[in-house]
Amino acid sequence: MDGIHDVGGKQGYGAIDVDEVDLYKTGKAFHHDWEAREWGISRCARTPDITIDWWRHCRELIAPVDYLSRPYFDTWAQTDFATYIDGGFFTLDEVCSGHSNSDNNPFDEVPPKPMSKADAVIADSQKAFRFDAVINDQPIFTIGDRVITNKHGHSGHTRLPQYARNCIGKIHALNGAHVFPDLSAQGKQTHQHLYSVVFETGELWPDTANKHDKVFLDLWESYLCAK
Amino acid sequence: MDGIHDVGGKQGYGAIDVDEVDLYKTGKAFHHDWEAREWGISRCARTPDITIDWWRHCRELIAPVDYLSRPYFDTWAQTDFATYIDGGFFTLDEVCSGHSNSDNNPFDEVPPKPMSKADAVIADSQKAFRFDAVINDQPIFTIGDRVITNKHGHSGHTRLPQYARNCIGKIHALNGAHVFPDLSAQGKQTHQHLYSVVFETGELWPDTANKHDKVFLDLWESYLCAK
Amino acid sequence: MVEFNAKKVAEVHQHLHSHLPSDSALRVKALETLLVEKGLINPESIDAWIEAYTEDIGPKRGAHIVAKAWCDPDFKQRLVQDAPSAIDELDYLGNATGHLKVIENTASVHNLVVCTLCSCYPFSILGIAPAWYKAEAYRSRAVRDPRGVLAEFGVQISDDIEVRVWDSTAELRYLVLPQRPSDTEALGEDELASLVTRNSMIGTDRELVKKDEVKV
Amino acid sequence: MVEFNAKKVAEVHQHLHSHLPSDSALRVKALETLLVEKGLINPESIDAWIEAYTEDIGPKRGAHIVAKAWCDPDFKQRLVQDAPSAIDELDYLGNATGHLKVIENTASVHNLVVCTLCSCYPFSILGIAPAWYKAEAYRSRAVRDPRGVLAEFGVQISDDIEVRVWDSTAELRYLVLPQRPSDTEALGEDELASLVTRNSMIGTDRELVKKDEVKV
Repeated sequence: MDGIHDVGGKQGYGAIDVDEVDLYKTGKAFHHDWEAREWGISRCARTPDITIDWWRHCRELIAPVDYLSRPYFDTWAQTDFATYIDGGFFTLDEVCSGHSNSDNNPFDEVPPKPMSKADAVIADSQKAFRFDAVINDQPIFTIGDRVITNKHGHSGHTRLPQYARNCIGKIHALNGAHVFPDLSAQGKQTHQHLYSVVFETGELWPDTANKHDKVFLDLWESYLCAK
Repeated sequence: MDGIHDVGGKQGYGAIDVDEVDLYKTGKAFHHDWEAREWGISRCARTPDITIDWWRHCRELIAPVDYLSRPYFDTWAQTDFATYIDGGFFTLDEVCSGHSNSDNNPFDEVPPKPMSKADAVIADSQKAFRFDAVINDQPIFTIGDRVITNKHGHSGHTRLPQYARNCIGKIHALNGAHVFPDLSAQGKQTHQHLYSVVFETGELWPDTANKHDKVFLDLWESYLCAK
Repeated sequence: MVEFNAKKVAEVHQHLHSHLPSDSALRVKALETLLVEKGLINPESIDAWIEAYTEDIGPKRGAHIVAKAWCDPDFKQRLVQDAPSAIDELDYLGNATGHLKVIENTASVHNLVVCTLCSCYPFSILGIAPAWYKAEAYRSRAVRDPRGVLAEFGVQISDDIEVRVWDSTAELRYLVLPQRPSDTEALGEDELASLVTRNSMIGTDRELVKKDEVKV
Repeated sequence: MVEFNAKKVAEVHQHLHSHLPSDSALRVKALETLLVEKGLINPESIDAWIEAYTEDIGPKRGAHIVAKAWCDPDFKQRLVQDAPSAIDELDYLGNATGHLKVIENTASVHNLVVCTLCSCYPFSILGIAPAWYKAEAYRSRAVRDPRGVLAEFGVQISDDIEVRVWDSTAELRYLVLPQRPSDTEALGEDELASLVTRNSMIGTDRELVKKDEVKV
């Protein structure tokens, strides 16, 4: 999707807030309580069948002005609402009224038991998800191969940014076969070889000051052709 | 400039307000009085040395959220402020205070005389500006030639949209030599041959439904190479 | 003098974002006040331009051009070959029409006009552009999904009709010449002009109808 | 069940734009309320996760990894070769670090990490990302003008140093291993860890300094 989220190389976004306080140095992690709540919600909500790629795509589908102007974790909350509605957990009416209209618990089990901080720390370590798998196909490319990226994206979720399309790079590393996001965002789990590909900045931006600096992207096999 | 203004083909902007009333059918031209004032200001303000391309570039430089969320003529007003400040007519202090700090009239003449509606209608007919000129260079391309557009833009003002970069098209028409906007936006008046170039939609968007529909763009010679 | 300093202007926009009133009417009022105080503008002239674009200059000019082209084959030929000269015969040449092109719809071709990079529009013959024409939804989609855009406007285009989208990237401006509605041989120029919708001259309308017919 | 219906979700977002409260705190409160009423979440568990990411999980883990790599060449070798296993030795493997890569700064190479498409970040070792990392200004510029970005952070990179930008487009995550500050041979792991800034592990800081030195 050629959406507002694909900001790499786009111009006009102004200065970086380099003076932001490192909150962890002050014993905090969040600027606002509601950010902390949203983080906690995102960590412990049970959302079966949702893939990370579908969730990301739902965030990309937020209207451009909202995407750019609402705080980061606010867009997480909106994405959660959207995915819960799409998944049939909430109705739009319930969201508008702010309350559940039915006793229908989509789960058969009782509500989850409370976790302690220690439980959360352990649970976090169990979230070291892996996205790779052994597949029968051998990788097409090997380290050092010259490749060119696809010229076009498509209307769905994809992880080849616009700025790196139709660009020549070199295979820097093979990372095994990983879940392919374009299909995972449609609920279809397939795997493709994933490469780290290195591009000279001069290939990406001819008017750059240092043409031999490098940009590395992790790209799936179907994003690439031999060059 | 790969800015927020370059929206051709971008996705996620939602539905078109097709139910908007045709104001002229109701005897009006503007939704709001302030829009009418801004239009009138833009018609009769005297801004020597400003080129249309520089003004357009100043509008492109509005922060993305403002560009997308503020009403159209509001962004004209903001662009006017910016160009008057850049041109030395206003100071930022004057803009913030809302009043002129000095009696310094940048013009030697007296303030302009009032115009009547009839004067405005005549003045409008005198605004049929032409941007073409006879130049010594012959056009490189002729009707029917296959061309490929530049792969890259640059950080300044340019009129080759992102969606039509590195795409193959055909010369549809020659339009003489026109002021080159990329340099005009820097105050430098040069002319280049301007072509109408036709692209099949399948070349621009492979996933389009009707690949043989056409998109026409008016492009300057230095945006194009023979293919 | 103008500095053409883009970096400075980007910073100025940040200041304006913080210091201008948020209300659009107040912003424009502030602009007018400063221009008047500086002697750069006469407020009565602003009124005059508003009246000119409300009463005299607008899509009725475009509709007149279209109706005349339907009635007068010689005019139509001049219009398609050299639109600025042809509309100058009617005193309609003006702001943004110095390089006008007229593009003709036929039974097998439909034309649609957009400006993806800003909102270029042939002011002197169509007046002030509708808000949708200037909005990102139309500008982004017209070049990528013109048939979807047309469907949203209620215009169904069969597969055998070629859609041509004109992105106004230079100083050329485009006026669509819609097809004359059927069964209008008896009508005069003025009556015909009254059938021409603004959208049909941009390309977001296609089948014009006689006044007494109900559009389906 | 999940429909994976993008068109529907785009429309849902329009409804949410109109119907959700504008205030972020109220939005999140509404989400929590519904999840609790549906029995999908236990509010005490939310507290637990907040505490975990405030007190236990954060950049001090990353700093520990870096300091250990400086002190223990065998650990450093394992870290560069297979970062998930190496950090698992410290019980730091977790959310978003299942495919961690550690990229080493040298006298001739500087590394910078970004996620242009969203804001991917190695949560289990760096905690919550700073706001600038998630903002469009950083995400857009890091890949196009990394030296300009670094200069904005006060980091001057001489021309003979190669800048490498890592755009986290897949599930690989990146931790920059900064260079050990000079004159720190006498320091232990804990003291060394206290010198490691969060930004240095993202790449927006480069020259770390001993505590008693004033950074110019």
